[in-house]
Amino acid sequence: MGGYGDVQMIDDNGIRVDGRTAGDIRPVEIRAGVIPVADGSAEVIWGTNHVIAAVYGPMEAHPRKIQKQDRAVLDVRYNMAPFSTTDRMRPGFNRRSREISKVTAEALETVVLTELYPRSKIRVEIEVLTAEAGTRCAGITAASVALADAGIPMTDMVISVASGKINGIVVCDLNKEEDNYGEADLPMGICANSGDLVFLQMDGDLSPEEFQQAWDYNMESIGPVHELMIEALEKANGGES
Amino acid sequence: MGGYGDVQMIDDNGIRVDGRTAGDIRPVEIRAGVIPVADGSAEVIWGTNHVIAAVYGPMEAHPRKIQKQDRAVLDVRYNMAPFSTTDRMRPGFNRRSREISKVTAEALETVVLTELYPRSKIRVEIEVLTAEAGTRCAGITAASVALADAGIPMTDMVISVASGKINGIVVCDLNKEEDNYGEADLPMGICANSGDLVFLQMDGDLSPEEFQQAWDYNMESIGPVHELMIEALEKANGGES
Amino acid sequence: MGGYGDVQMIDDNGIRVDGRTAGDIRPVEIRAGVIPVADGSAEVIWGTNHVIAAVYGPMEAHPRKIQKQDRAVLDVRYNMAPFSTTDRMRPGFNRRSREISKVTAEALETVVLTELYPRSKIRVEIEVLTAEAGTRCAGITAASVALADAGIPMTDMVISVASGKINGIVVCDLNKEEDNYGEADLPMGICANSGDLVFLQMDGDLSPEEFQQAWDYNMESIGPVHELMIEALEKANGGES
Amino acid sequence: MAAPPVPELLRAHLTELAKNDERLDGRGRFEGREVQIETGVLPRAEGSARVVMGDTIVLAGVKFQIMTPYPDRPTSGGFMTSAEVRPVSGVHWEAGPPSPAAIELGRVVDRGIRESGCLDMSDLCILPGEKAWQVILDVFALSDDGNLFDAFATAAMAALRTAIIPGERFDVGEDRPLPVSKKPMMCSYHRVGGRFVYDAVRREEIGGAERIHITLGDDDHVHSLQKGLKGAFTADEFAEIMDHARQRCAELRNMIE
Amino acid sequence: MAAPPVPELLRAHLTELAKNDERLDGRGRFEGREVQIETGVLPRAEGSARVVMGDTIVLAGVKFQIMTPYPDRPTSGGFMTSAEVRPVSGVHWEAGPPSPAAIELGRVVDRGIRESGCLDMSDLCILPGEKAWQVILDVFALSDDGNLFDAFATAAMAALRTAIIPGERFDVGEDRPLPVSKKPMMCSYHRVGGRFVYDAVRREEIGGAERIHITLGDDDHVHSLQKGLKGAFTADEFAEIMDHARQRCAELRNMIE
Amino acid sequence: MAAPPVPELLRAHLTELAKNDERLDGRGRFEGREVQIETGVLPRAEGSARVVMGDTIVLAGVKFQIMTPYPDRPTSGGFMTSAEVRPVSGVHWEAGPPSPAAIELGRVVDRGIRESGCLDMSDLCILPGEKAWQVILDVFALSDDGNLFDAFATAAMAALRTAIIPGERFDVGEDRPLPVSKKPMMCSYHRVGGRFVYDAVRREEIGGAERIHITLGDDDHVHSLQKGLKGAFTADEFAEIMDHARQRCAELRNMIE
Repeated sequence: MGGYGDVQMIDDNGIRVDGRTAGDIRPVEIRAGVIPVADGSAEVIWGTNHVIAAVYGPMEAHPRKIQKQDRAVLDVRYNMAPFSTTDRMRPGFNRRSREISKVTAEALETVVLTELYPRSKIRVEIEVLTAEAGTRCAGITAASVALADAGIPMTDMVISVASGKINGIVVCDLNKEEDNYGEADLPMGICANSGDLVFLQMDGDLSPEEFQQAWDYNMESIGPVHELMIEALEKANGGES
Repeated sequence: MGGYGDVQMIDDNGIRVDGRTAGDIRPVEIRAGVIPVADGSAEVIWGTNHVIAAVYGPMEAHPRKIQKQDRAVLDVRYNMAPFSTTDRMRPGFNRRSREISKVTAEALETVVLTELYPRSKIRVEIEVLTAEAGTRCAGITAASVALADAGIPMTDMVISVASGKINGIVVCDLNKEEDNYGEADLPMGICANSGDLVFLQMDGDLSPEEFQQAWDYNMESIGPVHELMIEALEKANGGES
Repeated sequence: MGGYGDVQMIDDNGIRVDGRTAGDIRPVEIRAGVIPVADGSAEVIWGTNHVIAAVYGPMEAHPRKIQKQDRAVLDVRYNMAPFSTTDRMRPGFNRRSREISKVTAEALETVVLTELYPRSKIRVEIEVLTAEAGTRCAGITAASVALADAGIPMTDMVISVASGKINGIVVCDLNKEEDNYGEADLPMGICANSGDLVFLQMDGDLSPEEFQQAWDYNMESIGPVHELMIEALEKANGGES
Repeated sequence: MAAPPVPELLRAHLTELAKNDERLDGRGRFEGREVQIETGVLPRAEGSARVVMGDTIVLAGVKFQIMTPYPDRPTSGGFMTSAEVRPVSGVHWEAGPPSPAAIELGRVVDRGIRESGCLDMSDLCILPGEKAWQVILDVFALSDDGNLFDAFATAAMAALRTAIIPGERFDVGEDRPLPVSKKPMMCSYHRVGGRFVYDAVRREEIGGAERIHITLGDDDHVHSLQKGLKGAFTADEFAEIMDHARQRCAELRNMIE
Repeated sequence: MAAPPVPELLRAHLTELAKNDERLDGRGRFEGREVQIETGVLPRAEGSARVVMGDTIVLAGVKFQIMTPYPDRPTSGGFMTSAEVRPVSGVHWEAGPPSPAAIELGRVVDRGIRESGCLDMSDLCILPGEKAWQVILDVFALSDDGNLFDAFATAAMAALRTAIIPGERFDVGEDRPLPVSKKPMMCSYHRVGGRFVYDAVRREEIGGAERIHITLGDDDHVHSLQKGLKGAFTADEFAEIMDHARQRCAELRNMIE
Repeated sequence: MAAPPVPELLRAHLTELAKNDERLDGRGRFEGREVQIETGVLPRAEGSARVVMGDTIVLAGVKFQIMTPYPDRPTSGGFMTSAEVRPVSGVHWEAGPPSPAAIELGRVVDRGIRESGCLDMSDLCILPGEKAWQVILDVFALSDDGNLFDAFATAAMAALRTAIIPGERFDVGEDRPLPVSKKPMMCSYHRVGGRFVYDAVRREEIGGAERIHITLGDDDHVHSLQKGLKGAFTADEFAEIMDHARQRCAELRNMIE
């Protein structure tokens, strides 16, 4: 094991190309209140990933046909900026973005107390400024902070992280270089307090044992990220932002 | 006569490549009630053509701007499935489909008692699963059966069939191979009882005499198809489907 | 000066390729009431440019979300017909047309007494049938006449004309041949009576002195065009059209 | 412009008129409006015509592009008709992508020309398998007071028969006239007040029912038919309008170069 | 068709049923509807299948096109899945561009197949850097009474495993079967009345909450997961449905050639 | 965020302030907000800048692609500006295809750069007739508190003047700086409370009338003008703002590398 063609991404001591061990996530920075005109916002720098989330609302939902009588609608957009990737991303319709927007909205709807705001809309805008690997996870995490920064009541905070497999070894939080040779990707969105899952995707190839290892790495990673989220919110609300 | 370049589609005894004489239509099978979740449905197999029609409604028409105060709107869509043709059909906008949907709706509106359902909408979905030649005729015929299967009151049933010209000879109901060398196509939609026309198109080249012959072939063909329609409806309503 | 590569567009006596001097505009013809079914219309032939404007309304604005409670909306469309240019123009979305429509609407809104018609819409359709250079100016001028022909109250009439630079010399109203070698373009929309500006664009390269010269040429050109506009309206309302 | 007519009142009025075999503008059932045809009206088009029929005014422009022939027909050029009826031509035509009505208009005009065989596609070949002319016919409504179908079809034939293939501009030989071997002409009929009339004006269209479009070529050959809108007609009714179409198409044919 | 259910009443009814561990149609929590699979049903497709699960009926068709390989993978062909759920298949599916729900359907079915590695892309190469086969899988719903995901995934595998690469028609060698090395199968679970059930019908979907889609390959390897809709689940709940999926996917795998 | 202002009350308030020659945030008529410019902020772009003007924050990123030159200019590269103002940047910007306002923004920023001639298109040629660089400038709003035009134009110049042509990545020679020979700068003025002010904040835009955008290059040459929104202005008013623009553009020019 440990070889995929002639590219070895993990050395014999289990150290990855950027010096991490199998269960380590990349360095993470989180700031809240970064978009002055938004009702709430956050910036997540996760490795080289750079993601902004802004929240507007609750506001009246229109056109009226999108209104729900008993709750607020979460209108979530995930988008990659044209300069976020090595080859420029053309703006416009994109099936991948539509799907990520949908599953992100469904994850956040689970924790936002939408029933407090019938007939209204809460806009959540996620913009990827620089993409490495794991932008959907960084986006969900940033959106959680932005919703809290906007003062939207939530039952829990969602943290999202992905484990994967490379050179036949399960590792946590693949970076771009690893992802190019990756054999599986298991992103999960986990509630900080309850430990429940609100977001789950996976593709690739994982044996039952590998699957369990990847699952466990994700579960173990959320604690430190949750602390950074809370610090960012405290700092923003302490008026230092 | 009887030659078009070096391709002879009709032999000296007037027999066509598939064994039919000039006035014969292809074998036809009709079934009603084939889509369990629809309010009415039908399947028409006409030669190799395979067409499904489903009817939903009458239901409230929305958005409100499409409502008619004095009658129901017939919302008809004719579509060719991507796997219906030798070269895959790309899904999406298509001027030919739009035009066929329009003339089909206009033909059916003539016989449906739309004034019984003001402000409502009746959806008619025509899907071509396998296309040979004459799909618009098979679609109109299938839609008539599906409307009847849905219990929508009608003044008459519409049967549609097309005659054409090949090797300078007028023949009824061209198949794909003949259509590739066809010199004209005259599809008509005829009311089973009144004999009135509610659908008419034509393109190609027909002398006045040839035109009359093609017209007559169409008129003569509808009787047997009408019987199959009635049998299909009886079988479906008899609970045997 | 006077040379751009080996193409000399102005001779040593200051005479341009079509015989004009620097400050001359091209021959202009204006007719009102040319579209029988419109509420007001005009045709402007400006050199080889051929532009039609039609006005419909005031009418109820719908969908309701485009209504303004205190005034009429001016719904202006500038379009180049497919046969208006040497290479056929493909119909459909076009950023240039959208921008010209927007600035044209904003120019005309300034003089139309839109507050007389709350919640209504006035449609202004500008169609370029033959394009030379300066179609946006011809379009604004034609729309002014069409609005007057429709009896829409206005505080003033807008005349639009463009000056430019070629071979380093500032000249008024570039034709197509000149425009191909043009170094700047300054289109302005000027109110006939007040002299105020309601439309202004510019691109290219003009020194401060050149800019002033171009500005002055435009200001001096509007008088004669205004007279043609008035004559056209008088002729149309005199029943001679 | 008059206030938009209330269809029900208009329908009743048209039925009343029909009882006395009259029409809104005093014409007979099968009497067409005066037709004016002018060619060469669009300097940027290689062929063009303006047709005026009462208050209906349309333009047709022919342009040429160089195309790569389709693999299965290496020596054939192409022909395409585009009818986007823009909102300039009437309060009832709205902006946006082509409506189903505009799509039908373009396709019916196109079929009448294409199916008559009046354009010899192999004559449009420049270099087999590599280059051929594509003829693009743009029909354009300026003022729609009814019967755009016939106005478009007439303008189209007038524009095509005066079009010049611009070989020199594209550097592929000399300019030469586009060969158009036949003159297919269209006649349209609307059911108004219960019976079919020829060349309906807009208010007859609004208050009428189904319409039938007939394109006939030389020797009365039928090249295209289209029934539009809700309504049923009998074989006898069709025979009557077909008779009139034969006579009227011949008259129109003589008005074209 | 029954009147569209009022979600709140339906939700209460489903909760009541769940208390007694019952379902709307009498099935057990993890009991699937009978599955009928028929292949070769679409004469114009190079591979096809119809799958019937209760009142849910779907088709899958496989077509081939010739593509130019991407510059960075000159010896690889391509695979594409298209799921446009058309309005024929239910009153709740509307016309227009693919809805987010249809996009998700297509992408989840696609990933289960693609990520299992069952299609060897290098086997689809015809001429390195110049020509390769693109496999296009169209899944098409005829009647949606719930669980289109599993119906599509099953039909897709049945169609792919009987598909013939049409070398002769494209003049690039002989016809030969498309090699499909594995059989990834999908099982879907919906939270209904508080607990997860397998193979929900449409009314369970309407009155339910989140859903989980699991695609497992040979040897129980996981190839694709997707959680959809609002809702949270625990690790224990997931373990329970994963256990069932392992057993059920094996059963389904045996129903495919 | 404050509640959305009622335009009429806001308009009255702005008029009142104008009487005393005051502004909402205490600035003078022709006083701009502090401008912060940071370059190299986007690691995936070949040139980038962030500009902060009060609560307005924008990004500009420069990317390169290889294009085939247009047949009539075989030795020229290309330049394209894209401004899709996404809904992240303010409650008033909605999702969907670019609005007319966003189209105008992109086109005005583009013209100021393009028409100044600061980019030498022939320098972008790689192989005449075959390959040339296309420069793509994406301007991106993060927070719109007014005057996106100037923020975009400033960020664009800062990004372009630090951009590196990525020859090595595309295997067409060495990396080298994009040559940008001039520094066209934009100043924008809004009519607020009856008179023109420089660098309006969002609430001044909402309660104001027309706006004028002036792009000046080295030696005060005029490269681009644009008047936007309903409103009329006099020649004298224009002369006054042109005077200020000359001075302010020179100041901004000095802030850029």
